[in-house]
Amino acid sequence: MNKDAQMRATINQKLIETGERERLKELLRAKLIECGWKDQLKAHCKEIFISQEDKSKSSKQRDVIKEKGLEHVTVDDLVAEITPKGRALVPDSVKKELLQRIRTFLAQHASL
Amino acid sequence: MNKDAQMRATINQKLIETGERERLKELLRAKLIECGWKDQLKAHCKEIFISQEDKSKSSKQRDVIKEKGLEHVTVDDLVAEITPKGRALVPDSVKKELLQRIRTFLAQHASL
Amino acid sequence: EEEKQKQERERLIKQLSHSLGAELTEEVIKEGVQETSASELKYALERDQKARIARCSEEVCADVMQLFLEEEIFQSAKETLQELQCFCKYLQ
Repeated sequence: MNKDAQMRATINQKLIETGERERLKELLRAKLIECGWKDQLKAHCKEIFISQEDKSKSSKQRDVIKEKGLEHVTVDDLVAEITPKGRALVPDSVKKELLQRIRTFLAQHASL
Repeated sequence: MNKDAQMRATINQKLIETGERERLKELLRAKLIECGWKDQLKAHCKEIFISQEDKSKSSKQRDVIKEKGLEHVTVDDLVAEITPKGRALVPDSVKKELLQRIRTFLAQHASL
Repeated sequence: EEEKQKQERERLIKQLSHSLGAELTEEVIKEGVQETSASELKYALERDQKARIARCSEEVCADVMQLFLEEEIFQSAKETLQELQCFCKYLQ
């Protein structure tokens, strides 16, 4: 194992052991709710169902949903459809805050 | 059979099985008497024979009735003549009450 | 040498922070997307079912009304015709 991989493994272990990994995820979840990410995602889902009949708004995936009919659409179909939007909707400020928190943690465990 | 047709069949079946269809029929009959529908329709029937000479009110069916004369007119001739009026005379409140009753019935039989 | 080590450490921290940040973000996004998809699909199906019930109730009601009215109209026509024909015979 090279130095980078060693350090990554140790850091991951520390993150889990100290509970920091879960805290970071919790922080991110809270920030996403706070900034309206979840609401935007819900609105996007609703839009998909409403605009199923609207050809002008159709995309490949949306056509799959339309073809299958609502009762045959699975959660996985919807996940595939909205994931790109979910990624794009995460504000840079939230990403930066998370990064800052990770850096602080790593700096505090610099002896690694 | 599509989903709507399936559901309509299920609703009809439930209405019959539970005896609700017969109760609805009784309700409608009572409401039609109560609101004067039956009297109005009978008056309309009589009017047809009385106003046979009135060309402005003539219809194809009325001409048939006129030609045949009262003693040779069949119930079907008369039914064909009065059906549009009979439908038009049903008050909206009665239609709404029937629909409401069906909705309540379906809410109580949520297994659909 | 010490400066070089410090720089190396900084580089690693930066690199690790980015990959860790991306990893955690992706995990949380997946969670959120999964949860939202499941609940929104459930709501959409419920809405669809409610709309279907409303639509079908109206259609069944209209059918039932039409059938009942046909019977009532037939009955009224029959009664009135009988009355009129009896009256006519009486007059004759």
